[in-house]
Amino acid sequence: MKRISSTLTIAAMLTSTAMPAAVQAEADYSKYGIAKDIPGSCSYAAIDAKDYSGQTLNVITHAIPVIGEPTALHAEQFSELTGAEVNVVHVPFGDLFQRIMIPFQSGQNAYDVLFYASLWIGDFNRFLAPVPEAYTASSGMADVTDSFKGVATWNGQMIQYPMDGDRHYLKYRTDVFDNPEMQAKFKEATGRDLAVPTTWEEYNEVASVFSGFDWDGDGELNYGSAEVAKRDDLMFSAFISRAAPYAKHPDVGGGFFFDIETMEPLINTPGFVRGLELFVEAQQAFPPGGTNFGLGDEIFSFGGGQTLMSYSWDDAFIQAQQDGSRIRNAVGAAPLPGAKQVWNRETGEWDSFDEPNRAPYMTWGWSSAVSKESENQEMAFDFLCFFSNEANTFHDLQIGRFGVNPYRDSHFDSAFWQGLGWDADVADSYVTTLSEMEDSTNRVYDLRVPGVGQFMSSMANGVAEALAGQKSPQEALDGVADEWSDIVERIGADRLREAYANVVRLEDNEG
Amino acid sequence: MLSLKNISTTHRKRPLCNLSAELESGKIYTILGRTGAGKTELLRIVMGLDDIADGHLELDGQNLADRPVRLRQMSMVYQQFINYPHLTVVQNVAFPLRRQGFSRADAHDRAMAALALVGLAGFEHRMPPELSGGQQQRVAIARAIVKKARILLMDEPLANLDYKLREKLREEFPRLLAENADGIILYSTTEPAEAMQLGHEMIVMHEGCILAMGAPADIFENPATVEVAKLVSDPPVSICHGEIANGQLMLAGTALPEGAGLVLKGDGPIQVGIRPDALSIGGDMPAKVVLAEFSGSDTIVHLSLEFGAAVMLLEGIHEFKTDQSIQVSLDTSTLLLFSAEGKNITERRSNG
Amino acid sequence: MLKPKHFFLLPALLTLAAIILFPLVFTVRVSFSSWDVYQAGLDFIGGRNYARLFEDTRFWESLLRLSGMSLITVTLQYVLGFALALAVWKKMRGGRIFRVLFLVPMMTTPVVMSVIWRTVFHESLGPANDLLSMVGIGPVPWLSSAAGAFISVVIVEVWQWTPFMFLLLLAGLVSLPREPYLAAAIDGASPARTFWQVTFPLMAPISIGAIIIRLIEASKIMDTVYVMTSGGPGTATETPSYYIYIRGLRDFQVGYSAALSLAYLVLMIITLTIIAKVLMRFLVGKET
Amino acid sequence: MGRTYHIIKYLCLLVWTAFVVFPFLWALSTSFKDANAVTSGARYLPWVEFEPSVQGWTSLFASGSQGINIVTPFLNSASVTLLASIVSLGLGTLAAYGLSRYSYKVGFVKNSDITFFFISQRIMPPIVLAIPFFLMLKEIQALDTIFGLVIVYVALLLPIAVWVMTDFFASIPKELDEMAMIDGCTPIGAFFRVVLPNSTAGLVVAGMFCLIFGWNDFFFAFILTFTETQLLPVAIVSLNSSVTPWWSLSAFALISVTPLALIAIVVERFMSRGSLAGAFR
Repeated sequence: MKRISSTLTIAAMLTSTAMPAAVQAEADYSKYGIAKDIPGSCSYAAIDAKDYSGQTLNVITHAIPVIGEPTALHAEQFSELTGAEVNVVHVPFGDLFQRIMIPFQSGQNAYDVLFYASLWIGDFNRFLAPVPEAYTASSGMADVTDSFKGVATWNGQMIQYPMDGDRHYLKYRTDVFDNPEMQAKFKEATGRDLAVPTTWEEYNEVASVFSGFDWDGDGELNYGSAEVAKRDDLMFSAFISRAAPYAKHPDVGGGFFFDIETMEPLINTPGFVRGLELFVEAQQAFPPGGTNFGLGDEIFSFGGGQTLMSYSWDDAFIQAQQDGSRIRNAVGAAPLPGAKQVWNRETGEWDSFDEPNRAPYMTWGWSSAVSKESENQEMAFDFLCFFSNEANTFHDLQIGRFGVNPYRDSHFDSAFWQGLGWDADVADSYVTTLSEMEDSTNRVYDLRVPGVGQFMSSMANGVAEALAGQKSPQEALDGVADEWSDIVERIGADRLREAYANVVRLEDNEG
Repeated sequence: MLSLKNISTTHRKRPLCNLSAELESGKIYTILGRTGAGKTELLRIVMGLDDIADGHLELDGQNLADRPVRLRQMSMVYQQFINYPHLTVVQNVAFPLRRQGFSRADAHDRAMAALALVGLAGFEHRMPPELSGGQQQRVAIARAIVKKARILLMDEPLANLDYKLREKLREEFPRLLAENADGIILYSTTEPAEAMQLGHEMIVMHEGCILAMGAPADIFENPATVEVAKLVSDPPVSICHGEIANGQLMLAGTALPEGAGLVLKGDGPIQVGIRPDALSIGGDMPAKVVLAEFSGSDTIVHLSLEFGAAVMLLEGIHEFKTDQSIQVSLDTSTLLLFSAEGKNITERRSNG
Repeated sequence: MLKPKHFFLLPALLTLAAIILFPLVFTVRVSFSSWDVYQAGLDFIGGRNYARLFEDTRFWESLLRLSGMSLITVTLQYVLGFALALAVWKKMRGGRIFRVLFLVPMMTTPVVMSVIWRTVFHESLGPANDLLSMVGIGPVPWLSSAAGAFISVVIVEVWQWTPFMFLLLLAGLVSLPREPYLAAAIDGASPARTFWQVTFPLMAPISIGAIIIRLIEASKIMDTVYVMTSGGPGTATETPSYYIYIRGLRDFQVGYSAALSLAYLVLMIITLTIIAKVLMRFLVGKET
Repeated sequence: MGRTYHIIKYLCLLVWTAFVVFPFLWALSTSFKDANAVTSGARYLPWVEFEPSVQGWTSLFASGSQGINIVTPFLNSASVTLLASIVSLGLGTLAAYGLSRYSYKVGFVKNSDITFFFISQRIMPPIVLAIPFFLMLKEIQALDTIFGLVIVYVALLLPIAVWVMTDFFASIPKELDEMAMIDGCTPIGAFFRVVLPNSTAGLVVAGMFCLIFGWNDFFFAFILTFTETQLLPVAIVSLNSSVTPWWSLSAFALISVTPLALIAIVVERFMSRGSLAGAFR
């Protein structure tokens, strides 16, 4: 929770001398921690020129620090610059959805600005104000990658304001992979050369070899893989990453989770089952308690040097690369492992691939939007625009705990990351991995439909049951498929199909 | 005058049945009965604490039914020592006076006088829980009499005190109650001696009903029924079954010697009441000691006689062993005779 | 005119009714609607939500789990609370400090302490496994195995609420009459005998009250599960209230969760009434 | 035997004490750590095992985005809890007195049923009522206000007050209030002049329970406020992000727990005197 209690007085002080001060201070916004103001429609100078005194902006955002801290930071700056009172409320992820949804459904105008997970667009789109022309045409927006613009768009209209880029990719310890001793050890154990895994089978194999002994010599045991496996804590995304290459056939369109024609769930098809089998198998290489790891645990486990590999959002990688980290510059990034056997649901057969099939998961990430009910939409969009102005974004990208990750083409610049003290090969692997995902044509997106929460929590429950050994993977996913059918029936197949079409368009590269 | 007309209640534990009585001002009425006889319940309905299901309660001809407790001009002393724990002794006693509208100073003075009367001068600033049981009850009594209530109700006020204190306070009662001499005093007790000693009139209650009402001596001498006989004597009158045959009183087949001039009419079964002091040591009746207990300076001996069980009261301390065989004698002059149904049929020849 | 007996009861009764009536009636109404994330409104779908509920094994399993969990935690709390109360009942050196410390956990916010406990049980970074490894045990899969998670939740519940039992039982012990103990001492009864024949029976009424209240509160167990395990692993620690929360607020199936809630409420009221009656007969040997 | 018994008893008490204080000590230790100290395994002693840092504590009072500003939620929590406790205690005490002294009967509903109605409010899991309460408060425009929370908290706390006070009044002999009426008080006067002044112990216990359950409630505070009226538990949980600042969170937790922990001292004092006796039965 964060209330900017002193802002009014500060803002009043500023605005009383506003005009002269604005001119005078033009050159120097460095007190806000940015390197320099970058000109643009929402630059410090531009926002400084606006006066919103006496108006109030209510903002709901994630808990501190991920997204929550930059929200509070920029809210305070915005308040100082414009004289507006900005109230920010921080909510843990698990409850963010309902905290936004309850007021929406009851018509209570609780928040002007919302920061939330982009996959909820299917539920929220009816309550969001479209991003006005002036902002979609801004220089900052022009630089946002196509895929993140796509994520922000619903039925052809941009209704989310991109301020973060997210994807899952593989992180690994280069110091281990490059270590001849470790290579020999791996060879001895498996008869193969140690290499960055290109399939999930390989991933599991590498992970299990490097699990349970102290390979970095710090006196603590090390393990193979840290994964988000705690039910109700984003585990569904980990599972999608693992299952995607087996279930997303590059030549088969028309839906990943559902067959868009029939809205039949595909979640218990062999591709997903295979992904789950491997997920279950991978548990043996988890650190103690690893099956109950939430995202935070995963970040600290890999970022703290406990585990060899991990995959999910940028956070663990950035954590590892933080100034003062014990494993700084001993990490590398790579695309998510793929699969050599891919289920083709049209033919009902497994297809073999020589080069592993990759299906990058364009995981949901943080997004922002303005409520349709808001009485201060202009100010709200100004705030979001200011939040994501170039100067602020470069600042936020540098601080791992902020959770703001590359989403503009200009962010895929190795030099920028090297400027933060990253080794060149680390920065290169990072930038390459990220930008290549943008170019993939076999991408998987989240199920951005109404009731996504129900679908994902049902899936997470099934996966959790399989991980805990309560059910076999096939049984567990059959159960999920049944529940999904029920949900489809309850919400309505047509309504879902209409929403799901937005996703399929992106996946089939038609958007 | 307080009159009860056919009052009954449906109280869960002790329903009262059809009570009628007229109580006059300036008199002390003692209510005698065992625990659970309905004494407390009677006081509570008079006080207005419990509702009457049927019947009338009138004070000086006015119906009391709708008059709230606080307007009934009554006061009460409970068996438990009820005082206000958060008030000092003198505040306790002044409390009812203040409610009656006396000024603070006036109430204080009267309360001090009442405290002096009950012998608690000097204790006025103590808190009730700091006092002994006897002292606490004295505070309660002072508070009850200081109001000069129209009716003063005392519900076994001595029951929770030990023997010594009980005796002492009982001796003071006539003096204390004189304070309320104009009012009606209702005093309930389980002890026959207390009831007889204090009461101008005695009301005997049993199982929710009034069995007898009248001068204590009359009731004692001539109890109307077996139950009354048992109740008004402590230790109780022993009841044995016998018969009258040929003008003789037979107990367990043995004819009792003629004495004291009892009129014995009609043949048939009969109940014989033997007062505890009618039996004495020495004589020709064989008896077996069942139990001997001491009560103050007396000895109460439970005996098993040929014709049944009986209690013997002996002055002074006597040692007996259980099952000891002794010889006793029976003074027939105080025997009570009851019909098989329990009605008193004792008749003494006037020259006897 | 307002009668005194109404003056006392009515303000609270009416206040509570005013506050609770709308939500309750509303919940009943919602349970017959399909209110969910997309359709926010009071349509009427008959008893469909209730029909669904009967086939929802996850709900019934969670109820079963809850009965086990609350039985275990409340029993432990009662036994430990009683033992602690007996231990510090009589005057002793340091008694005050012990008593104050033993009370502290119940004063703390469950949701906050659960966060702390989660770090304690962290399997590789937390102190629980670290300390156990010093005596050669472990690592214990506290939160990642079904049994471990269940035990962790029980430990935290016991930590948090044993003080409640302790407080009630100690307050009861302090106020016990002295006479029966004198009698027992004269009879030369052993301490164990004195406990079973004097203390325990005298404490029966207060024990029942404490157990019932704890059962009521324990049935709602939510904060601990919410923070520590999210009902996992699998569904190993999922309780009805957490499940209703998942359905109602995570999945936003408002209609269905209302049906679940009402079913839960009715079941709980019946169960608790029966338990109260049984305890009453068992411990006091009389009817309620 | 006496001696061994004593040693064993003290040992057991010490073990339990260790169990009780352990999470607090752990939180205290954590509050002085930084990210490296947290991620490098279990560390206990500052200076010895890790280099202490005070950022956890300073962040609570610092202004700016990292400052969590503990003061406002603290005051909010205090106002809501106190107001709701006072209202609940007032209404609950009156109702409990009525229930313990009079018999009510409406149709088949009797005293025990009314008492059960009060207590049964506690059986309901809070989620059940979250959305209806939201709509209700919206209707009276009390969302995100202290007033709105107080309304809801009264529903939560009233049952507790009624429960404790009913038990307490059962332990006060009814002859006491009868005496007051005999001495000239109205029934209501008897309650205020005589019964209430002798109910301190019960009021303390009931008040304490109201404070505990009010202060520690998380769920309603969470759903029914937006930005203006944040309460402490909600503020703490808002630190529970995927990259949790454990140091701030631990320091925050310790601060939020302190005021009520002090109540334990008061309660102990009352308890030792035996004056809580009647409060539970």
